[in-house]
Amino acid sequence: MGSILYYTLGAIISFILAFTVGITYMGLDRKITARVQNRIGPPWYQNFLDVSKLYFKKTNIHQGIMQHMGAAFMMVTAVMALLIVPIFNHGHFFPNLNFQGDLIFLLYIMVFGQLGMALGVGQTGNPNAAIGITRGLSQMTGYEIPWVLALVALMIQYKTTSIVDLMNVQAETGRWLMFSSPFAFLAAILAMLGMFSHAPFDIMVAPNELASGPISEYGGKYLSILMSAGAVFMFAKLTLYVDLFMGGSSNLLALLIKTFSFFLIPVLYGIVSPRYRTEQAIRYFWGWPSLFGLLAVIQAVILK
Amino acid sequence: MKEIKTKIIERIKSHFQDAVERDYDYNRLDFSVKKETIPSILFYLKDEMNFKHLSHITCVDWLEEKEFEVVFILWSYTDRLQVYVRTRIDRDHPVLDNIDMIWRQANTYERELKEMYGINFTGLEAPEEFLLEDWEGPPPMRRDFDTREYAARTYYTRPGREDAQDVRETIIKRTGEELPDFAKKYKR
Amino acid sequence: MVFNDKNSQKIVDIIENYARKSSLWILAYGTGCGAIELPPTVTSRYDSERLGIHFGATPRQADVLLITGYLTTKTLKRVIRVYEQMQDPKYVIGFGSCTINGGMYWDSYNTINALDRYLPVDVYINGCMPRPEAVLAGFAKLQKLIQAGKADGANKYKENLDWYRTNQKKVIPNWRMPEYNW
Amino acid sequence: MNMIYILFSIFLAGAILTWVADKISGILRDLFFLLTVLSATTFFYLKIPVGYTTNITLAGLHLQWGITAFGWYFSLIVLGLGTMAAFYALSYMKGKERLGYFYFNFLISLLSMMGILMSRDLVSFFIFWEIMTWSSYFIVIYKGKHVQRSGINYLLFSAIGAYAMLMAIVMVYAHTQSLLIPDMIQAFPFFTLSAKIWLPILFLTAFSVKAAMMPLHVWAPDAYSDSPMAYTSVFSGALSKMGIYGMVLVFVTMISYLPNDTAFRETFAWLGAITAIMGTLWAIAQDDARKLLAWSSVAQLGYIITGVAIGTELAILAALFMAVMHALFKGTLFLVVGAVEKQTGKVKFSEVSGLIRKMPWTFIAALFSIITLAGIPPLGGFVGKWMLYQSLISSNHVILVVAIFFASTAAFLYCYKFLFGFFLGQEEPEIAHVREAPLLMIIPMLILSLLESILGVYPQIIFRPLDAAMQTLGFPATQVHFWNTSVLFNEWGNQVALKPLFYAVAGIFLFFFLVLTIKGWKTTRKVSTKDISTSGEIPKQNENLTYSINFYQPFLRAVAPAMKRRMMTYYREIGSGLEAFFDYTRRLYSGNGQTYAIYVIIFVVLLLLFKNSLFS
Repeated sequence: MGSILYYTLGAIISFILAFTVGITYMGLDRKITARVQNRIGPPWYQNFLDVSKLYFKKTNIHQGIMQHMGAAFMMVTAVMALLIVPIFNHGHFFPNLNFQGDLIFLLYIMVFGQLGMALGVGQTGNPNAAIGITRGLSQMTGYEIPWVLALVALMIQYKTTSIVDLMNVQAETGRWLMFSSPFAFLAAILAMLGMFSHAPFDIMVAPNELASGPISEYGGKYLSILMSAGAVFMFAKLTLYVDLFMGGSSNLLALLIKTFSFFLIPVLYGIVSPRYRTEQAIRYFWGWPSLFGLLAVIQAVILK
Repeated sequence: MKEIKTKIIERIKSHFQDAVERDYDYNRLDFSVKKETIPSILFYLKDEMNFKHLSHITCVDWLEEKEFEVVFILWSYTDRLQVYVRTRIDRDHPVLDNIDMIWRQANTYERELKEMYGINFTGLEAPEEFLLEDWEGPPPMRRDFDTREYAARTYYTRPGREDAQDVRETIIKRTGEELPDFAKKYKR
Repeated sequence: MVFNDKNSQKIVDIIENYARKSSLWILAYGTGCGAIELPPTVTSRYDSERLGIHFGATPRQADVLLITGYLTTKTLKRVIRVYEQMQDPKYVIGFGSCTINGGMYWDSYNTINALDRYLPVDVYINGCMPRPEAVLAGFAKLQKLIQAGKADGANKYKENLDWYRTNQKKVIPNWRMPEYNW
Repeated sequence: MNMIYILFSIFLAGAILTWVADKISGILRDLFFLLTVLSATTFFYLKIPVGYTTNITLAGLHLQWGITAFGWYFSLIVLGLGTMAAFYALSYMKGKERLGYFYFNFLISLLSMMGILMSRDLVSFFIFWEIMTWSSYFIVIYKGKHVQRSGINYLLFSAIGAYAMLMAIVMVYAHTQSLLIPDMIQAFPFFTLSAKIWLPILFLTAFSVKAAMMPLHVWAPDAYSDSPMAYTSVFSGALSKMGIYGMVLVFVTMISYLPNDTAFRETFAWLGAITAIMGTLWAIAQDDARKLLAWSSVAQLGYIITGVAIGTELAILAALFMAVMHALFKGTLFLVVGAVEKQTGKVKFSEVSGLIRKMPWTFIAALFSIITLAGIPPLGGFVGKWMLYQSLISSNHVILVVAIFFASTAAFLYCYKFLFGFFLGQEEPEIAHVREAPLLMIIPMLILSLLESILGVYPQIIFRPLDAAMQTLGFPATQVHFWNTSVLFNEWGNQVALKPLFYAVAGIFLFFFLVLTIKGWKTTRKVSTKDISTSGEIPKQNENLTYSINFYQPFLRAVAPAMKRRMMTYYREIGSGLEAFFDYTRRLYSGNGQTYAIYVIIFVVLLLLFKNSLFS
């Protein structure tokens, strides 16, 4: 009983942390974009205001039970990913469920919410939303290839599928995996661009073309929960990248610096990029990123 | 261009005796025909004379003569020449042959003319109302339709615009022109 | 949230209104000619995003309905539907003289002359067309109203629905709109 | 009295009685059908224990029937799915013609599958195999002339498999002078090298036809989609597993003794992976729900074949676990399509949408099965997927992992298409009259989908018989803790504890669901699917806005080069080539006595030449 309480408390604290950091990063994203475009831009806390405004909406509508649950599905994925990815080294903060931190489980639970969300979106009956979903799922088949290649390379080289073990490897050798497995790092970084569906790969939410795609019928509390889930999920993914390639982090400051530097990659790449069509995006991911992934696998097999 | 025009006029004249031509611009020709001739002359222009493109169908309301003048504007890509085909129809019973089997896009223009002027095209397929939704008044582009009176009757007018002037009166005041008789009837 | 205490309700109101006023999402529904003034308003020159004002894509997400110019009866029908699809609290800004008294289309057979007969307008912005400075001034006024809790056009609409409906049905004779269930 | 005789007699007598009863009364026929399935199932599980064998001598041949733990494991699929499909069939087939014919073949095909699992000798194995082929063929062509073509395709490929198996059996008999399977397995290491290579190839050809592996799969999509859905669920769920059953036996007992078994395994693993990828791609392109599921079956069997071919303990475990899961979810999905077909008369995604409010229970069954198919935790499909990936990774099949991963990521596309196409989207006036399927159809679907979710949290239920089966195959009974907990282990000691993860998922979901529901409960309202943001335009009642045509066009454009050629085209070319060849040969028979005289002379001359050159 005590352990359950402990984990629940840990889950709540890490959720609050992830929510705060994730929403702040989203605001910083807008700020950075504005500065690059020679604007002043919104304050860094703008997304807190957006989320709370949406949550304070007085009326809400939904088109059916699946849409009502869609946002909750998305939140499940975000929080589960957060609980499985170790936030700090050695689990001296709340270890949550990360004693099992299995990469394959993580890959699959990441899809859980997206499929649930897609079902919710499907029930709205809005054709734009369905088109957005088909684009998103198609794009997912694109970036999963380099991402899985990178992960498989790491798993084979270090003979483990656990995130914690990979972090321990980096602690023992004293070298971050981004230096000892550079190709896997490159492939994962390029896959990350698609995973965050930031600018060149944002055709699924194209606001002017698709009326914001999947979320076009979501408003009020539903959109608020979705935005929070997006923020938490983003933070979980950034932490995963830090854990895999930068050896995790031992204190909050290091965590923030490392995650933010990872966060800058899709943001800065996105600012200067136009938008890919879906099939172009898929072919992009099956080109150079997958080649880097293959190199990573070859390196892993040789060094094994 | 001169030769082309002459040739076209000759051929049209030989086929359609009622055509009256008018040549007043560099690359423009103008034929006035009876309304019964319209489909055949358009067919002829399209198939034999290479006027493949129907640019527009428009209408002029000759209120004083109680007639509508329907104008078909055609363009030839090979000769780079524009041809106007005009016909006059009775204003009280405006009926004309439907030509959307010659050009598919004529359907759109005809629907517009039907709604805006009340011209009936025989056999025109119009699935639903086109530009005017839920319109119950007379065709609004006819010159005897008083739009100001209609607007005042239908829409709430916010007070404070009573001094609004008719733009024609302003022009007359400035230039010293005479207002035509027919216009005086519809003066505001 | 239930607060019996009046003061705490006041505090909650202040927080909620602050969030609402600092994050105004415009519905990108361009009517008339005024929509062309919005690109300069949101891009680098005037940068409305620093005030939290940016475009929302669909009525479900948006807070502000901008009527950017004259409304024909045909467009009015769509605008009413879009307005009713938006979620409370929602605001309407009438934009340009056409929405105030018909502007240069005052005697046209198919444009309405006074927007506030058909939709509850919170703020009017004068001009033909208003420049982006004027647009931002209008938004600032709206923000003040929201913070003071006075921008309750949606409530007005709900309470006087019959009056609005009568006016709407007068200019849209063939009323085939789905019923608005609150 | 021999128990196995009784079991077969129950099936046979039941089938004949059902057929006869069809001439008398519909109720009697249904009763006999159901009684047969139920009594046979009950009899099998109560009276025939694992290890039961009986010897028969027939015309000088020594035959043996019996059940091993391995066969018993597969009998779970056959009888479990068979019973559910039988209940379903009563309601699904109501009002159709020639029901006696259908039920007769249904029962005979169940009998033949049980026969295959209980044959311990090659002759009865072959005979039951042929009975299975024929009975399923008769059901494929049940609908009449317009499905004749898919029936012929199916029979043709099955014939190729059967010839291959027959040749293999003859080879075995020539080597060992015995037809018993255990004898063959024992003697196999001492065969000549060519026999060692040819025997597995011939057997695998036979089995991969039934398991619809890539070059031999072309019959499957048509045959699966043309037979009545009540049988297709058995066809795709259980009958195709007979191929897997045989494959496992071949790979475990024969391939391991080959000197270069790695090449063999790699080839088959890659064939399986390619099957998975291409099946998935073709499934994505389908508009017909039955075709989509049929291609998806081909793809899913591809994973299983890969697992079997890799052949490590974890891989075989994964493959066998996935075989059960596939039977569960694909059986359910075909039943779902049948329910939709029965209630709306339509099977195409572009023709029907928005059924979720009309058929909620069917939707729930479909949802659970789709989640299982996609391998998303916390349902059962994930367990199989996890073990398969772990076995591939820990045995260093790097590129294979990525290929399989691509196939299962792309599988999300058709998973979503299935749910969206039928159940989500706009509610159209055409489906206003649609009601939920009859209770007799819903209950089997719900039971099957409930099993899927239970196995996701408590996979040890199925691991126990699986462990016994693995021991029969000669694997050591290790990892006892594996069977008693719901924790998955890989060979490096990494683990996934399913139970806490399941509770975490359920807890988080419930929490946020409650948060969403409680907030503004009174002001949250439900609107119709016509009330969507369409730039202010009001959709008319008969205006269908659901997006269902060219659903994954961008994706299909991206993978177009891979889908340019179809296997069927090659077969057609071979077919027309053969036809031309035979047409040419036919001309030899000119009907003219002189020509035949020349043939005789040429033949004699040739003989003489050969005799002189060869034997002089």
